[in-house]
Amino acid sequence: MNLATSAAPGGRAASTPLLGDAREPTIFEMSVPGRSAYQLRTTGIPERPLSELIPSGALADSPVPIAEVSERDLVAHFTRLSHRQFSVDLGAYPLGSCTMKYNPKLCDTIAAMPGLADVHPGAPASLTQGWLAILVELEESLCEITGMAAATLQPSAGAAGELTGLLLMGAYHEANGDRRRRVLIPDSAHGTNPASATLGGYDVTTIPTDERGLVDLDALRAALDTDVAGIMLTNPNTAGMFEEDIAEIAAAVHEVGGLLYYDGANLNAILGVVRPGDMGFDIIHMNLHKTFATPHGGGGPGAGPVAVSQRVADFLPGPKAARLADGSYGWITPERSIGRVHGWHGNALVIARALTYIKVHGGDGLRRVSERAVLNANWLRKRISKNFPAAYDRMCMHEVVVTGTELKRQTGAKAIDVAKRLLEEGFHSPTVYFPLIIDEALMFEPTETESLQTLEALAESLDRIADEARVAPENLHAAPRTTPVRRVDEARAARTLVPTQDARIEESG
Amino acid sequence: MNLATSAAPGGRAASTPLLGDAREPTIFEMSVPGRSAYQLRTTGIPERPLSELIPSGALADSPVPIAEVSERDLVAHFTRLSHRQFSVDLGAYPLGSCTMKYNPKLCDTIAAMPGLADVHPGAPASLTQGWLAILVELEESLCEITGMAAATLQPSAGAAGELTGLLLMGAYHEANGDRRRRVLIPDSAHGTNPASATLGGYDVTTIPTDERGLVDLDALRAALDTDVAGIMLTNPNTAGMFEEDIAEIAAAVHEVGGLLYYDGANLNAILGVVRPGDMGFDIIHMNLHKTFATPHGGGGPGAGPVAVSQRVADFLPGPKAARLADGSYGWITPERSIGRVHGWHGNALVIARALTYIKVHGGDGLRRVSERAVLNANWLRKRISKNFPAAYDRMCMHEVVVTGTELKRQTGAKAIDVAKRLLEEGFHSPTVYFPLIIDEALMFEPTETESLQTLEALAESLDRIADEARVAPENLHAAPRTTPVRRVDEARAARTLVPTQDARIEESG
Amino acid sequence: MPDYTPHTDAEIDMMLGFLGLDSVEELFAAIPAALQVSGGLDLPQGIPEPDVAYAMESLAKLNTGGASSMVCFAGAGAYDHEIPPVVRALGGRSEFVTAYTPYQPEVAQGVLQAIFEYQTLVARLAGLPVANASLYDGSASVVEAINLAVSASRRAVVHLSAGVHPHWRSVVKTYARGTGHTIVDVPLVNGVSNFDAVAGGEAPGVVVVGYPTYLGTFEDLGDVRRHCDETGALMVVAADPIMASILKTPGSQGADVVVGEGQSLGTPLSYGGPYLGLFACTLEQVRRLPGRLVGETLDIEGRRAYVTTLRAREQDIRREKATSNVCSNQTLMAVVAAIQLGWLGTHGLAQVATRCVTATRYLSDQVTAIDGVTPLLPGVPVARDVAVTTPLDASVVLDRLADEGFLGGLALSSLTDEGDGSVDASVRDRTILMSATERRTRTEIDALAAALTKVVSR
Amino acid sequence: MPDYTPHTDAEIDMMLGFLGLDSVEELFAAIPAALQVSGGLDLPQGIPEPDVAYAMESLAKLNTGGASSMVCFAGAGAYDHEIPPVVRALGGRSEFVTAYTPYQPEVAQGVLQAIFEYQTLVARLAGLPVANASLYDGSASVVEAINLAVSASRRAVVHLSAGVHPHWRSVVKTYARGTGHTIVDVPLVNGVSNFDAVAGGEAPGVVVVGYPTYLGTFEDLGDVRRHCDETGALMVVAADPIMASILKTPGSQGADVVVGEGQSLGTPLSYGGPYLGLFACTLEQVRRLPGRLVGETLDIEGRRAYVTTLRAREQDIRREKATSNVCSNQTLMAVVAAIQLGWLGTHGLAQVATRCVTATRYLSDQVTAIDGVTPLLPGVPVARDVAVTTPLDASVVLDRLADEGFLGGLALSSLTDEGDGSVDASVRDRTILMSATERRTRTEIDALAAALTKVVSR
Ligand SMILES: Cc1ncc(COP(=O)(O)O)c(C=O)c1O
Ligand SMILES: Cc1ncc(COP(=O)(O)O)c(C=O)c1O
Repeated sequence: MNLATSAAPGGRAASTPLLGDAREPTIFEMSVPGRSAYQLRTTGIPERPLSELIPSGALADSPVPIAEVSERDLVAHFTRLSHRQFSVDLGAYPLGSCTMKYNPKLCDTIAAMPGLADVHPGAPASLTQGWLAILVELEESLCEITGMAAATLQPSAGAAGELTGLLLMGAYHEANGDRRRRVLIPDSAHGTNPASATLGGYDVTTIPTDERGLVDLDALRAALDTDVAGIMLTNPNTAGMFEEDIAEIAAAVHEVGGLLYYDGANLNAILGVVRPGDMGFDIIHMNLHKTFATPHGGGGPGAGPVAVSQRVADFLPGPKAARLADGSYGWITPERSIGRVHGWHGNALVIARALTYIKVHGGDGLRRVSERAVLNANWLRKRISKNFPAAYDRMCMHEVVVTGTELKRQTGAKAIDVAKRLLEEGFHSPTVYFPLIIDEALMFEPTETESLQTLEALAESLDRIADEARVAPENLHAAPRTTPVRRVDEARAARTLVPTQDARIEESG
Repeated sequence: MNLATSAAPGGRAASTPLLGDAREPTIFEMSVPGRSAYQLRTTGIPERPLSELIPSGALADSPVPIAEVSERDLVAHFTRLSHRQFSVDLGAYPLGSCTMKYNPKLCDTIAAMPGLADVHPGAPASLTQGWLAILVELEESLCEITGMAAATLQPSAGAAGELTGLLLMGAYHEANGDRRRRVLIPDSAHGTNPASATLGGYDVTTIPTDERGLVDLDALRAALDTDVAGIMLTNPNTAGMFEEDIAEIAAAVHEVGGLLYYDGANLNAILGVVRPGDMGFDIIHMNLHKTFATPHGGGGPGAGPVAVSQRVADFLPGPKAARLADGSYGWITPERSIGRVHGWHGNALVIARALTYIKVHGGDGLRRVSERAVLNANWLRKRISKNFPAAYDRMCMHEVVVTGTELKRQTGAKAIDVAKRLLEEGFHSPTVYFPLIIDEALMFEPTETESLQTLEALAESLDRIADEARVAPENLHAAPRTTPVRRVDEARAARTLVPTQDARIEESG
Repeated sequence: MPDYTPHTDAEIDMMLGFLGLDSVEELFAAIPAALQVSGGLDLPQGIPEPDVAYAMESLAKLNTGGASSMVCFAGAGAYDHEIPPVVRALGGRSEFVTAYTPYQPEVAQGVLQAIFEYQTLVARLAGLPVANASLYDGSASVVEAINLAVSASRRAVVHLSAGVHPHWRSVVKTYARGTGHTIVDVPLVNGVSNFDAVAGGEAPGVVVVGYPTYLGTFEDLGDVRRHCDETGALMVVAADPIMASILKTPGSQGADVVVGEGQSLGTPLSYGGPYLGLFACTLEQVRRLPGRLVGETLDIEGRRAYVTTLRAREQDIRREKATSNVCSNQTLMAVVAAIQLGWLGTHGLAQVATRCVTATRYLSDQVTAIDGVTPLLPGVPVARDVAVTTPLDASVVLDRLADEGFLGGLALSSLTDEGDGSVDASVRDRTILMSATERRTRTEIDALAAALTKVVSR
Repeated sequence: MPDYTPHTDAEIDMMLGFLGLDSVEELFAAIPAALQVSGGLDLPQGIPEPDVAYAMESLAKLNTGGASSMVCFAGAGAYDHEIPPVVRALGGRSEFVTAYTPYQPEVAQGVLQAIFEYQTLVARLAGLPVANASLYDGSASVVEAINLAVSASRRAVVHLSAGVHPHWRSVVKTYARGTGHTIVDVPLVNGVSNFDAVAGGEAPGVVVVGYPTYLGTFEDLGDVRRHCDETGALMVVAADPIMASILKTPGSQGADVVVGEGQSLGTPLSYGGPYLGLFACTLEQVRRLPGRLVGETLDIEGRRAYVTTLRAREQDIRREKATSNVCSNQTLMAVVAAIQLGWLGTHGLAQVATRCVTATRYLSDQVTAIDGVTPLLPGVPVARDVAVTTPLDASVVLDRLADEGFLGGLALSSLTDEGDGSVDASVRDRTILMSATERRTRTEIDALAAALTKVVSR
């Protein structure tokens, strides 16, 4: 046979975990010159040589190579890849700080409606009244939920919201003739907070966490002065604890003329229970993808609207959708807007999903979401406390950080070993080693959509793992053993960087 | 804990093959009283007690128990079940006689269009002109493809088409004042043929296959008399061989006044190459789900339109969609119609899929389909002939039946062992032990959508299996070892029948 | 012109070379040249997918009567129920959609277990211990039930109630041309089968009734059972699966076989197909069961597993002696039904049933309050469907309602043949069969009534 | 009122009991009572899914300018490309959709490998060795590219060509409020960046150009590279990924960083988002790369495996010293892009690019043949987009075209600020940016031209 047998056959399904093997060729390995899948509309437009239309120096000699596969092989390849991927739809995903709740399929249907998905972002307001109404209604809903006066829907994710918020903070101070250079951030904060602060032009002052798992009030007070532009807080914080002193904190920060920024990633804990605006916050970003049920897409997209109190509203990015005097909808730009933070109007389809979710729940339903998220987290906290005590052993909010310190001391099994072993039990791992201030941290966020039975099964798995750590710790180190691949060599990945197929080919060639 | 830990937790994904375990609870085991997923429209219709509306004797005391699960658990359950299922979209499925080709996703989109899927079958013709046009256009296309005069689209699958065809045969003879009681069927025929003949009121006379793998012409001639209503043939037959003597067969059957029935399950071999009508057939059913790319749905639905020559047309089931004199579409019933064979108009969405497929291909494209289906089958036939010789070793059509007789003699490995071991290689098994006339039959139908690379990989797997049979036959007997379950105890299933969850509960209770 | 085949020219040459052939045509050498198509099929040229999509969309737009454009009050065995996005998403998973009959159970546990759950649900709704893996549609299930019952009773006379869907009765008669069964029509009186009308004939081996009847009325199943006991016939009930959730099960009232149309369980209206034939029976009859049956068992390592069982009934094994000729069935619809029922749950299904009853009754009350519009069967309780008689020809009324945006129901004259034993000949042409599902709102019904008032007063 | 939580009342009681609590309210005891919401949120009552679907559909119907109802000639960085059913089906698979960042690579090989393939494709289109796993959109990619280049060059002056999309330039300026970078606008002359106009200022650390520019014109990348070499700046090219397939890669012409908007690669118009920020760079800069990067490696058994790598650049590890603050990105769009590109393949992508060029040229020829309609840049070759000037105010023209069923393009006045260096102020208000993708037919373009003729002659 003259046939290149190394070419990866698209029709061979051995890489499906269903069939027990574990290697899926790349689409480039499946490629055969001359094969194709695409079919384009018949247009009747006269063909002309490109050389007549494009400056000759610009034109390439041959098109950039992609891959040449049949539709059949394309389907097989990506369907098989999907079988190599854990997801919320397969089972519990208690990844702390990420709110991996079940996302209603209704939202997918809404986001796919041609009347929403097929609309060009540059179409004039007169032709997109539906979209503008959605933007306005979501803005209003988010303001009510957070207790704020106005919002921008432009930021694409939480981190983008943070940066937007920090720019708003800067614009606010600047408008007061004030140049402040410092932002306070607790040591438990998510990494995006300090990273955003840097990009916002600020120096970061880290505030320690006290033994309660809360902001150390004395340290905070000591750090405050008129160079402080503001503080970034998550409340409940990333340890899952509510900052009980929030009123004092707010007063102290406001006293030096600083603003309070609320990292809304943990909003799932407090819907309808307490509002950041009422706590004294001036600026908040929300992670629509977390709280308002956009599926996480393997890493994104999200959306990170920023809501603000009245005194910051004038600086919001623009243009903004607004209800006009005549009852129709149009675009306005706030008076002292910092400008655009998105190429168009934000992640519109995520916004439509969030509004859908909010409409189904209403105010009561949203409160129920938080109640049950918090109930689940506390039940789990107490249930697993024997082997995995909570870092701060009292009532938590929607997530709980437990520590594997004692287990590690006793058995050598680390948090990562527990996490990997848990995969074999049918659960996604919790977040590990975050927040950084907690030793051997395992951060569980069950969310409100998991049942008591699932939590109990998770707890039993954790018990089993702890028992196993005591009698056969090697099992934990060896885990996972049943997944399509086993522990991967991360050091090798960084040492011998292979970021593309072509890097690999060069290497082995 | 007072918690029923036996309740199956919906959020535990251990049954996903991705995670290496293999048991998925039933939805009944996941059920918790009081849980729910449904949400219904707000209607505003006044509630009234059922006892006022329904005769009291008819009303049950409590509703029939279904299952009570959350939407999240529902999704997890069925998503996990889907991971326990091989399918064309995962890999090659060379199941002979079934034409498991790749089905374009376009057809799914068309079948889901509200303008097709949401139409009530009883809506008057004036409101369903689009559907009627589709029915007429498909009928015309099928007639052109088969060389027939008219067709009914009512039958739901191949077997239903067969029975319809046999009833047409009966009506035809009856109209000639002729009562004939016998139908001839080759011994290689699919089981539906004799089963349909029985239901059609006929006695079956089996015609043997000769050493060429074709109808034994002498035996056929000997069986023919004026009590023969007709013959049912598949051409190419189920051994994948073209009945070369078809002209002689047609002449002989027609001579005694019989009709020729064409089992069109194998139409994928001859599109645009040869037409049943031109071969002398009077009646043909087609399996739209096989040839015209409806996905097989785990066992159905299909559609089995029946096309007939002019002399049988008057007997077709009705009502039939037709182009009326004024250019609009309406319903007509053939003069001497045998009546309805479907509750409405047939499997309409399957019909729309088939028309979509035909429109994309056109006449040329359909011929290309058959050319490549036949090319693939022959390449595979020759490539694997060393270990798995074809039952009839010459050019085949779209499928090839090979025999494991020699391998079994040498190694003890049976066709079923080869089939099970092949699953581990990432391929669905071929059809085994069919047609019944071939010892240790393995029937491969690669279809036109599999690539040469896939065929080569399949062949290599078969080589490997044959080699393994010689050195380690126990591997074959033990196969499959990597699937969610291993060989199942079929005898037990029949002996201790557990057809429902409730049968199981009673048994173990 | 791209299609779905992967073959490059080079590969075709290579493959032909391997076979020792010079051209693709030679592959077909076994086919007598004289028979071969010359000049190609006379079909339009193939066109790319987006063009086909556009063409099919254009046709779809001509279906102005679709439930997404008109408010649907048509029923008669095909109902406009809620099918939520979650059911569509799960039912559309390609593993379910692109598999075939689970011949290799080791890699088909997904479909097998879903069918096992489906069988459980159908059996519960029927009140019988066994259900099969699906048949084509309600009409096919009735035919198969009759075949089973004739085989069990060894008597080929069938008492077929006029309360069974008229189309299904037609199908039964068509198939009886082959089996030779004698189909005796049992007329309805006040919506109930009148077995007295057929007394004195040959004793039936089978009695078939609708439950509710296609006119929405209620048979007394106790009476039907007595009729069966008197004659030694098997009792076949064609039941509506939605109504079944709140009614006493036919099985508990003596049915030997329960069949039905499962479209209401998650399948769109689909212009009539693919639908879903439900089929359940007693354990006594399980070896006569048509179609596939999934059973639970163990694998060689003792793990729970599912497999198709009692296969010796089927055509691929028993050939001319099989209990049925069915091969492909409607598995995907059965899987979807399991999903839809799981979504509804016990209370959701009962809720849907209750809403159908109250909405249809509200509909009936509103339209029969119109001058000249009367119930076909005054005073007879109906559910699911209701027949109302108007002063005008039904198809005229329906055409005018369509102009107002309503698919107002079906004309009885379009469903039934003349002389049909279910309806008085004098009003048949003026009677409309209507239904309101859980999706119909009060506003919609009130608007229909207003439109109908206008139509009949013109 | 059903929602998506599974809790039954009995379970809630059981759970509270386990926690020693009497009520759900006690869960929130840590929150000062005075701060708690009293009386509930002032939001409309929750309504069931089908009602919400109806409400959202009603809103969607108000978007009369959607590409499914109007023929779309709008471009400007967001294009109406073919997205076939197969890409939608694969990209919609719930395993991709409902996963998150692949923190546990052992159970995330699906997303990781898809991203690896995506990175390969972006790198090839850019002509550079490394691409990241996506950023938010084209504007975010430009911002990140500038941050990278400033960090690498240690010079905070940015020469930003007016050929870059006007919105992206706005975004760059907004973010520069935080970083303090000095953004120097480089005007276009005849569609090409005129660096002479900014000569004499502080030497830039970064030069950013569009390729093609947002007006569809071609920079001479050799000239840009020379400008960079003269000033020691890094060269950032904002490239269109469709055009990239037939043009010489920016990387081969000296670009250090190539960014772009990936919406054209399988993402619907989506009213502007979620889109897909493309980002590729040289190996020299890989440790400054923003966002995630997937690398190939082995597992402990030597199997090929994928994992996110060089994580020490990222915010969760490096915090205030990270190369970027990005965390959630647009992975799903990147996966879809890999699928869409796989569907198109080498020749399909080139075919799309070619058709966009010829269709836009045909469009340009047809409309500029109309009396009074002229190209903004006569004689300058354009591709992808074309700017045409009419005698009337652009928004009036577009409104009138909308009445005829066309989304005729975008008014330059809606895209750009006054005084924008890309367009002559005297014609800005009368200029429309138009584009025709591979989906536009001759019939559609001819009809648009006919409509435009009518509009301008009124
Ligand atoms: C506490 C917290 N803040 C901020 C973020 C950043 O949000 P995003 O990933 O949407 O940028 C996250 C996300 O993981 C988070 O958990
Ligand atoms: C040769 C042949 N005839 C008839 C049939 C019956 O077709 P269906 O399954 O659609 O009833 C089949 C199906 O497998 C077949 O292969």
